Amino acid sequence: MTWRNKWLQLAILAIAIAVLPLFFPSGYYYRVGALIFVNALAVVGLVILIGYAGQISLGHAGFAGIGAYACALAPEHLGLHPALSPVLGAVVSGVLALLIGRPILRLKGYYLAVATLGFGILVSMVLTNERALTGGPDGMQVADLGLRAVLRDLGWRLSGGEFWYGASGIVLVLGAWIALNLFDSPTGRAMRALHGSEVAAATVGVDVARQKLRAFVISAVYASVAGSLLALQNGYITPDVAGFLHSVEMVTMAVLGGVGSVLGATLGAAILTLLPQVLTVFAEYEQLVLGAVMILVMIFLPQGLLPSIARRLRGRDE
Amino acid sequence: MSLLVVDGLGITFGGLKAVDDVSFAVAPGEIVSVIGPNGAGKTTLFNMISGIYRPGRGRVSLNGTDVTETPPHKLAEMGLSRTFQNLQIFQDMTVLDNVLAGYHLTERGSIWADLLALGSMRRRADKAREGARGLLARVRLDKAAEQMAGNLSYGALKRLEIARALALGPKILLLDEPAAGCNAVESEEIDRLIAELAAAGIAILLVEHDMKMVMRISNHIVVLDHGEKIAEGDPATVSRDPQVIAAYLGTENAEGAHADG
Amino acid sequence: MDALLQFIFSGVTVGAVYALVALGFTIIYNASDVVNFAQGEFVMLGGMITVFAFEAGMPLPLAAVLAVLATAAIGVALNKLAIEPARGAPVVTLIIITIGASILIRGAAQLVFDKQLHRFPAFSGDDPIRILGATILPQSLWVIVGALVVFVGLWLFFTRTLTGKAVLATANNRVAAQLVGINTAWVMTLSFGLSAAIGALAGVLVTPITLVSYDVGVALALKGFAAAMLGGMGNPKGALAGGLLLGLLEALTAGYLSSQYKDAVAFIVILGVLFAMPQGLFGKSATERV
Amino acid sequence: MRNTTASAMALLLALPVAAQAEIRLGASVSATGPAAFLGDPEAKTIEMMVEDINEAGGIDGEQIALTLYDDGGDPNKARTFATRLVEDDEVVAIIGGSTTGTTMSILDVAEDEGIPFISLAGAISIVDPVREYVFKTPHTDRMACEKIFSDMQAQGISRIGMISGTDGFGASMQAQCKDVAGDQGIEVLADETYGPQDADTTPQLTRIRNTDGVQAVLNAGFGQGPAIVTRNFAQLGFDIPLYQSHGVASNAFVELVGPEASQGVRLPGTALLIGDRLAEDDPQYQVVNDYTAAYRERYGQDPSTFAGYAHDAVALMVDAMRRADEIAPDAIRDALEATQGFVGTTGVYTFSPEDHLGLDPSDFRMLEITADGWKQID
Repeated sequence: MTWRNKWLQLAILAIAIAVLPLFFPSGYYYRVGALIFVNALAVVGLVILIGYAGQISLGHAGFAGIGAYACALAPEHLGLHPALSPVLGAVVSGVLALLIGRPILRLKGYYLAVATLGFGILVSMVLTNERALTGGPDGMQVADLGLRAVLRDLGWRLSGGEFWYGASGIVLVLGAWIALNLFDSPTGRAMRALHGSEVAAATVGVDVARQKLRAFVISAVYASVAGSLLALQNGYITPDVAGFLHSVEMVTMAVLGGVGSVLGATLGAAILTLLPQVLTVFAEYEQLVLGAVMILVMIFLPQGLLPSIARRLRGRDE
Repeated sequence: MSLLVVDGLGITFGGLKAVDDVSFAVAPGEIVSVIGPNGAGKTTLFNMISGIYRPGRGRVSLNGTDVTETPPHKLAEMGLSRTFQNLQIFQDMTVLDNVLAGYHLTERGSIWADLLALGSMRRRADKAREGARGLLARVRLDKAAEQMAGNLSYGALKRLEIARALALGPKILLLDEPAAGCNAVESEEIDRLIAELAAAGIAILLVEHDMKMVMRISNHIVVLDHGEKIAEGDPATVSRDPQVIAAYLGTENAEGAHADG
Repeated sequence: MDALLQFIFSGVTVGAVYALVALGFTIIYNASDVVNFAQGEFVMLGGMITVFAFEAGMPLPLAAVLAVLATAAIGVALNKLAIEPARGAPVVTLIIITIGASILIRGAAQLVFDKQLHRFPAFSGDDPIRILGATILPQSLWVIVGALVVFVGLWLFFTRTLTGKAVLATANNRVAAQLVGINTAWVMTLSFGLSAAIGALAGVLVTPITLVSYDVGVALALKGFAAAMLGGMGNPKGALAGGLLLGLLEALTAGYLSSQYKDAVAFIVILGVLFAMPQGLFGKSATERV
Repeated sequence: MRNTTASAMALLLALPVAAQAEIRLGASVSATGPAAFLGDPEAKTIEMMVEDINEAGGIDGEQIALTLYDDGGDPNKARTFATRLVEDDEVVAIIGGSTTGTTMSILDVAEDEGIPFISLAGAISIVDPVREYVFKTPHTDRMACEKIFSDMQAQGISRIGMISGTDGFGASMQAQCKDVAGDQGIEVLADETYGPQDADTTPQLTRIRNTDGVQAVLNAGFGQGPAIVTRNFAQLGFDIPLYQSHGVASNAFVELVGPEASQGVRLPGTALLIGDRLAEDDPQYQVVNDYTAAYRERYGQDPSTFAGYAHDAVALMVDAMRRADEIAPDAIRDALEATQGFVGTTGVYTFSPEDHLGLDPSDFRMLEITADGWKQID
């Protein structure tokens, strides 16, 4: 039961983020860490959608794409400060999720999967085709956030890697805190209830369509913010961020780590982000290994890594 | 005055009349039972009343309001609550959370408060938790509060469903075979619980195969066969009705059979 | 007029490719409610194995037969190793498993074969057939006839044969199927083998037109999946209609509106259809039992 | 398989050498993924050349320790690998970026950290504006357009239809060609696109055919798209010329399309394609044929134009290292910028502070596919 405890989970996460840099041999590890946090943030959003509310999406990279391109486009075309662009992206993603969520979420199972997939493909298609605006498949530059310079003026010198490690880490902890709040709140319970039985949830007064929509919108905002962080961090963005493969990667991270658990999501994101880094010498075998890992985890640890491990540990205690 | 009025309700599945022209009424504090052989359409009737199926004909009114096309969650707001014959438990939630979900209507509030764990959310949730623990004690599940619901025994799950249904403070409660699969002791407890609820003014609509229980606690009995109402009245009248006897003798056995379409 | 006819030829050719992939989805879905996202990889394997066997000196028909048999064996292995052990898992889990399988097969293909594009000669040459000013390649006819033959075969299989009915019964109610004496494990093996074989056959037929490389599976599976959902998953009629409709939509959009957004129009139509008919065009609507 | 063993070997070999003096060279290419078509031969070339140079004694006695990563065509991964090369592997120079997207990710890191970087991607935005540490070896797509359009002018063609892939290569070239068309008196009357994995393009080509006044068709793209376009072009029986881009300049293209459908197709290519037909006094004769022979011997196939870009990048980098005052990023960068008249497979490079590409359209050769192979027509 302990792993469900909100503060324990947050403490583990925060301490890990704070302490790990002590063991980093080079600046490269900050970059990998920051990537893990950004991915984990998007995956935490999917935990809310898939783990809490039991709905699937194969198109969430579309929202990441909106968040990313908001950061690329808003400062240039709307004169918005780069620091506010993620907010704009989140609002656009949230509103879009609200609009398409209502009809889409009536669908179930594979039909929901194909509808969300279609949405994601449409977003990446627009980003790819509207070359005049988005730079097309070659992508476009993203203005610097400027926050690093502010910190420097305050006498705090950080390398790009260190800054983004810290910034993404803080946003991830914040995102995890919100997700954990939601878990043990009336809304979270309503979402989990409809996951268990839509009919029973409805008979206790849960507006099933509304709660599904809420989960969809919230997870869209998570994906959007993650996309924004990625764009700002990379300073350059291509439509790949909104692609089908990115959507699949996000769902895989969520399911691999444990779709009901925020810490599990972070673990899943860490594993899938690290895999290509660890396998560089055997880059040709990367896909082979990734595919095998996905199949094996789903067969032997169907709850995902963390919950399955936690269950096993608990079993030993009892 | 009647709380729930069912008037000429009917539904057809693939050309087959599952329920046809059924009417009756339930008043506050009254226990009305619906009985009939397997496949008589009892659960289908429940599903229509609770808004899960859309009736083909007839109307349902609750407290004088027409609720025929009203979705289940709106009915819940109007004070209609139910349990399920084939158990619709939130398996991956704790026992306590299951009952808390039943408090959804009273504990829900601003989504922002929920996301940010604001004090207002915690106050709402704490109040609900207090009530939920009380209900769990009432169905003797207080010790299992933190367990995963999926780990409970069948009888315990039946009681958990009743607790969850009570959590929303219903004016009318639809119970679909609450005693099925329960041993004699558990049966008796449920029996007592239902009587208590009715005494507190809640209208009870019951589907049950345990005829002894039905005859003992019901104020009024509606008998269905092949989707049609064949008799209605107080227990004594109904049990003497030749049509009812024929309907039951025509099937294998009145008691003991639990599966229902 | 000849332009319209040309668009239709193109749409039907491409649509038949999609339909062949979509038909492959049908059997596995019918037997087990699993949408196999590795179906595109079966198509790829059909093409790649034929190419390499052919280039190694095997006659083309023999190479094609080898490819279909080898792919069927891989399909059976996929069922035994990855699907059977996860029996009863929720949709998300099954999606991840079959996507994992597709990544795995792709990774293996890139090692065993190579990363280049390949093609083998069309069965009946490359001289276009002229009809009313429009042209169509003989290989397109092979693909279209192939899709129709597979469709009719499947239709007969599901409606006329005991085994086909056993497959449907297994999908409907596994326990009941076992009770009436259906060997459900055998049905699953059969359906994966058959699906893989149909996928491979699709690969053999389309490679002279679309070319093949280790990574063509994803795009084909996506379109095939979309076509199958458009028509209504599990229904061979839906797969055929969905595939042809998708192909025609793309061709007509490219021809009359904008080639830039032809895929977009296709997906918008799919979304529209699903909103109006959540079970697809030919899908059965299911009443939830409570 | 062989590729991996080679890199694993290189890694194992590099370890004992690490104690001695060594030059750390980094590379990140798209050896797998959607751009594997580009990156795979590039990776092979880089590995082969580094090994050959080391066997021949390295650079002034120092061995090159190559660290090569596969970014799978993902700009995000490319940036991570670039960071890793700079921060963790501590390389003095980077080669790579098979696509414009991955290049843009790498160049940011290279610029920040002051590491010389030679890109293998086409877009003009990589070197325009000039960035201090960033160079590139391929012609820009703009040059390809100019080359094609001047051939069209010579043929008296002024009104064309374009059909382009929606991938990075096709979309970028489509934009550049439309941009320069006016300057060379070319009018683009029809402008069609196709998806990189499309099975048929006859609707788009039919639209072009039904556009009045089109005198030639230009296809911007690489991978399977142009092969399908060319086959559809033949199927529809066009009687006007078809121009392809440098993106398909390889023998594999002719094989995919088939000898009949590919005949008459014109495209701007590099000397690499016609190595056996070059005059012996051609400045590129030696380098092209040496490289082709080595690649063929090792991998059993012909190197593609893209592989040639990687060849030139390694050769330029090594040349600069030999001339540099010391093996340090800034010294190598300065030496690179001072490169004069360096003969590669793609062309003859002359870098300057204002020009980090160092080629011009004349380094392209206009080629036509004939019954007996490639023929230079200018």
